[in-house]
Amino acid sequence: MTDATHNTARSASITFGQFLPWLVSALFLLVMPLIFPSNAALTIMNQMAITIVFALAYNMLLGQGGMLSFGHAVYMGMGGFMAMHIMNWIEFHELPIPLPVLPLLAGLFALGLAMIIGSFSTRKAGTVFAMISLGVGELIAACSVIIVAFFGGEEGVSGDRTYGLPFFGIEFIRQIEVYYLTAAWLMISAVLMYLWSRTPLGRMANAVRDNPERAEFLGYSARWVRFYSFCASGFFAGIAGGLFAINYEIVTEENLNLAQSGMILLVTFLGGAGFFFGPIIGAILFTLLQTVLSLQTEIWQLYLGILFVATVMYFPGGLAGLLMMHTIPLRLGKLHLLFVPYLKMLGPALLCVAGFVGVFEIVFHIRNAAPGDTEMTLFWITFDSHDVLPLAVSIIAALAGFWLARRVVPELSAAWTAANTPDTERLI
Amino acid sequence: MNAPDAPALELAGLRKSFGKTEIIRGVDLTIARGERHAIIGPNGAGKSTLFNLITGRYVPTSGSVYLNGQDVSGLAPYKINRLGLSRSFQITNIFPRMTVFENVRCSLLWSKGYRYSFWHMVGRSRDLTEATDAILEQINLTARRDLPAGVLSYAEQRALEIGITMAGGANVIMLDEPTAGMSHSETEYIVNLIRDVTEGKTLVMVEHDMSVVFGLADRISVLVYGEIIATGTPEEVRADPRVQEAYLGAALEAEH
Amino acid sequence: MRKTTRFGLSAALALCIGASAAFAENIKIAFIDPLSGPFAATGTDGLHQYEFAAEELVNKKGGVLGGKKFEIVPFDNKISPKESLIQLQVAIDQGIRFIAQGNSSGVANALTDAIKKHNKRNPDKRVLFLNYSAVDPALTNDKCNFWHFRFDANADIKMDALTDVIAQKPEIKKVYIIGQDYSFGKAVAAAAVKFLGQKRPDIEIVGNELHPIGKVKDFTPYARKIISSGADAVITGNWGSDMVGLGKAILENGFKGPLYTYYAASTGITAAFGEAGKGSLKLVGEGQINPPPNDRADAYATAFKAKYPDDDLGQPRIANVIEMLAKAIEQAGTDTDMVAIAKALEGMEHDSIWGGKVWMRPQDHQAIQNVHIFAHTDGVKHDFDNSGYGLLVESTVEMAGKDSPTTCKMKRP
Amino acid sequence: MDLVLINLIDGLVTGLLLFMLSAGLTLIFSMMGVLNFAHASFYMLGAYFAYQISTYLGFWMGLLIAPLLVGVLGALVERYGLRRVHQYGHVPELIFTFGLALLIEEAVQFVWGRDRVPYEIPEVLEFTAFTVSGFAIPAYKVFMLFISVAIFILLLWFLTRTRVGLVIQAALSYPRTVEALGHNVPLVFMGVFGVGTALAGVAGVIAGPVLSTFPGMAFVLGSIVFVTIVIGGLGSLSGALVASLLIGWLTTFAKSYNVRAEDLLNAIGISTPENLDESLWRDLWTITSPQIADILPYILMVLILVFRPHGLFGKRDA
Repeated sequence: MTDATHNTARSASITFGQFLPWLVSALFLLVMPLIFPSNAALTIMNQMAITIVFALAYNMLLGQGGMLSFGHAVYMGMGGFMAMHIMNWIEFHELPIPLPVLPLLAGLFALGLAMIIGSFSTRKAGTVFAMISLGVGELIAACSVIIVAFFGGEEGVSGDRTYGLPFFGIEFIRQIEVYYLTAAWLMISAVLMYLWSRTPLGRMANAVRDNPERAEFLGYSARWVRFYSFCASGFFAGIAGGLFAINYEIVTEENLNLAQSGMILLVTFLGGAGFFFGPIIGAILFTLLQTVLSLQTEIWQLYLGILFVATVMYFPGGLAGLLMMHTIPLRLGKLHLLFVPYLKMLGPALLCVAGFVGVFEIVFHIRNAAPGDTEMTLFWITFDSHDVLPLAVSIIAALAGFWLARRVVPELSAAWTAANTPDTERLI
Repeated sequence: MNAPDAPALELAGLRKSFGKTEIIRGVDLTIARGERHAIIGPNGAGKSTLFNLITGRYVPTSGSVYLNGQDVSGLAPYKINRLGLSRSFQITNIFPRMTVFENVRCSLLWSKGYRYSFWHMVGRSRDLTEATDAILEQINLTARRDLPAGVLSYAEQRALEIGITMAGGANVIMLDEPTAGMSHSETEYIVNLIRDVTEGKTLVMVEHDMSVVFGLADRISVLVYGEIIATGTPEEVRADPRVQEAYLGAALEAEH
Repeated sequence: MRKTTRFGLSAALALCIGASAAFAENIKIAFIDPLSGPFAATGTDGLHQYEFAAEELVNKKGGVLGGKKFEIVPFDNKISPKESLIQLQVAIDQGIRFIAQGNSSGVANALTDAIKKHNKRNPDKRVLFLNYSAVDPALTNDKCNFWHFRFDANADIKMDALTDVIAQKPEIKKVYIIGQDYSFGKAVAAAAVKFLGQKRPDIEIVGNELHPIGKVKDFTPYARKIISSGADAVITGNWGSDMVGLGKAILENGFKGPLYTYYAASTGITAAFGEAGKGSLKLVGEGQINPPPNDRADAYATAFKAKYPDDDLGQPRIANVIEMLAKAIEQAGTDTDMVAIAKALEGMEHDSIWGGKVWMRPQDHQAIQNVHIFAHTDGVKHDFDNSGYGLLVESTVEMAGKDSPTTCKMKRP
Repeated sequence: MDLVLINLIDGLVTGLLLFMLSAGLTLIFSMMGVLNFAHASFYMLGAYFAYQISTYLGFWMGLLIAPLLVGVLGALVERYGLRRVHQYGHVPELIFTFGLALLIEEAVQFVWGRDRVPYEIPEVLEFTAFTVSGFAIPAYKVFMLFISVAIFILLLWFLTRTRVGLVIQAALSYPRTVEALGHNVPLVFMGVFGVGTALAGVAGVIAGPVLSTFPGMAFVLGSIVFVTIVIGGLGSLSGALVASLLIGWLTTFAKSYNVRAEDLLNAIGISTPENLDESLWRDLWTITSPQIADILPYILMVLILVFRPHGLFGKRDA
């Protein structure tokens, strides 16, 4: 990249602007374990990191390539299985392969698989691609219980990451060591995937997503562009699988079944498929919901389902899209116009959500708790779930919140329009 | 292999059927290098189908298409494009979610030799950036450089489309109704643009607006019911009684 | 976005710390099983049985070690091995040293492996694994380890007992074996073939097959095949909806002989079979509830039903887990030295509330106990699913599998 | 070989049941270009609604009312959900129906719990209709057959004899022309979605008692319905029928006969390796047809999509 030095001032500043978030992220990853040193926190953060890598890989398809896959867990899972087998082989044959390169090998294996599957599945985008991915996903998931030699049946394959051979004195016994390994791979993968999106192929993936036909008339075969994106996505998914194997030291059928594939679609879409950092938000949010919300309520999946459907219907850009909607007001320096309406909206919206949560939780408690056990705690208030009052309060809160929120809508949308239009008043 | 003396485009006995209906019924046409050629004809004559046959969107039922002397019939569009033919579309066909700059840059990538590269950074190539900016300058969209293409006005989008079409440096440019749906001033602007950017290149266009056709084209072919009934200079075609009978008279009347 | 992370994580951690600070005196048992998703019913049932047993059998009697109470801390593993390992880590971080799990041998395999590694890597924070339900024979054979104790009879032992009973029925001449296509289904089939071959070589095995787990919509074709094979009895290790689907299809299409099962009871299955299952449906398992073996068991079952009318005592061994653990802690005189507690559990002989003895075989940490063949019938004292139907002991094999071989090479610390 | 006849009957029942689902899905896809991922969820709702109604009014009222409720719900989903998402394009539409499937499953668990519900065959039909060489055919199976055929004829009549039917037919072959005909397209869309989901509802009502009514029933059937219409050819009703029957018979026969992979491989001249236990491919040799019966449709679908992307009878690409 010798011509980098010849860049205009403008693109140089972009380069620094682009560099800064990565630096901050890296520092952030370094510091996190100092703030949350417990093993459980490290485990959760590892889980987040793995989900981020997987979601970013998935978004190379969905967001950047416009390909909807219902079976992408296959590549992560297969990478994980391979990593597990390699781990065991290394231990058995005492091969001099250090643990940190394992994700790379897993990625390469997934890449090989993606090349085979992609050779026929990427011929068409859209529904055909989605259906083939579904079919292949189901097939491999079904095989995983039949072909025990590779998949180990429903018990999966397990191994021991501490197979000797310390890597610069690190044996990966402690969780913190695994955390830094995972974090390092997260940074490497994320940077590579970001850079990928800046390459000619990455740009053409966007072009093919938007308008495959036009791309064809620019000299690019839409199919080959899709194929390369697909392979790259498979590779990074495989890396996520390798990291999974190192973290949990076990890989099972659940790593490649349809539920897992659906999960990553949900994560990516919730975060926002349209932006590079969308899946990162999605992965963090989802892992938190999964680990924290599921401790709080049994019906967390119901909330997740509602959240997902609402996102598809009202915020197809996901959370990232929601955030990025504010760049225009920010650029116009009019973000402050939105503060007051947002605050006004916040109260009723929270009231409405809390009301609905109350209704759901109370009804669920009445139906599922042990008889006689009528005491329940919600929002730090303990009350009798069979009493009419709490239910009535919840319903009223939900309806009132909804009604109040509706009343703020005109003001909010007016403010939104104002914040998005450049100043003209001064001219008058 | 490019034969240096071969015509830019040659159609020989080209036919296309959809089911039982034959839309193109044996078209023979030779277009010389550097020529500006217009194809006109009444609605449903098969102009767009002919376009799609030449550019590889459809596979001909029989007959051949030669680009610079090379048989390209039945090749995929991207292969035909790589051999030096580029086209625009009747309905604006750009990448609406990408910026204007990126639209043009994408259309430069293949011809600049980047192919399916994933080891170059597009932002790092000064050559690419400069070439892109030069084209933006040429199509007068420099001011819109960083806007998403989808938010441009209709005329701007058409200009962008023409920019994308010629950016790759193809020597045969095919434009499908470049001025469709435009006001008079917009049309004038686009016609001038086309004249500028296709300087020294072979241009083939389908157009309804007769003032555009007669203003731009060196030669005109008239397509009626899947056959070419006349080819010649604007004057020849205008004078051809068959053309007047079949098409031109009615069209000219409608025009004024 | 980063603020969110920190806030969320600190909330999660505050929660954990809060939970552990509140009951510092209690001996906590992490219950890691599905509490949401399709298997939540089974998991919740188990949780209630644990909570009831801890309260009834330990806490009401003054606890252990002079007043320490048992506390069951539920963790939802969504029946996923991965999620189980996360929850295990959370539980260990909270200072919990006893892990109870039962649903799915896949999860049990993951946990026993993880616990083995954890105990090796963290000798100061060792934990014990109380497996109350996962019956994959491997757990007490090739994959056995010092920290794992199984309180249910494993699949082989159950089959041993079941074939003892079949051997005494001369009218059974043809047997059909069918199961889900995974390790447990295969283990059941292999054991059935082995034991029938030993005990009744004259019995013809007219079918031995596996079907995809959880994927079969309509079992009619299987039922047709089974009936046309002329089988006198069917053996299956199916559970959940595969059990209901297979059983109902077989009975609906005219099968009259006995249908020997492992898991055809409770969590809706008993209700689903109802009258149709009477006379045919049999189940092999431990823990005699009907007829009640003694007044204590009767009272225990009645009290459980009074507290949890929608749940069943589907896993009576949970009472043994709690009682034996309490005993071991008393004997060891500590609730933190896992080696001492494990040594106390090893070889322990315990008089079960359900009658008979439970012996924790030291060679492989497999509980040896009476195994019964139950009949699905009505008119029992303690029914399942409030359906009027329940399990009645038909025959009993005393201390089943007492001398069964094991490949376990126990490594003791 | 008496098993053949009985399998033909069993397979027919399965196939026709599948057709009731795939017909609705095909109609919806043809009209709106949306592959409704949540289609099987409406089938599940049919079963649950019917169960709930049957506890108050008996089975027959359930059969009558539940599909109507499902249809109305489907129409509402189209009106207030899908139509909104439509503007974002096809991929978000597919994702929306996927999310809907998740949500419906969760909602069903919330309302009816996680266990199966005791939705049973009505007592009137609990007898053996007839026996074919020793195999009992339950009366309920005959009833299912009867309902499926009746629905099929009704659908045929609707499509060929009514005005709306003709519009829909036109849409099947020429998706873009309907709008040009000046019909109230949004209303037709809503109607088709309603009818399609109501058909799924009927299937749920009559299948619930035999295939058991539990929250996982949609998931078990869902992707198979997809596979059916992809194999048959997207947008082709006759294709959906053929594919449904094909899958019905294929899975039934595969389950009924123990075809071993080893025998097949030996038959084509590959001999069994000596040390099977040590071979990496050992599992391939021991596969039997019942083991893979329910994944055969997926294999078929992938093959079809690779070699004939528009399916058996389809005219359009998926």
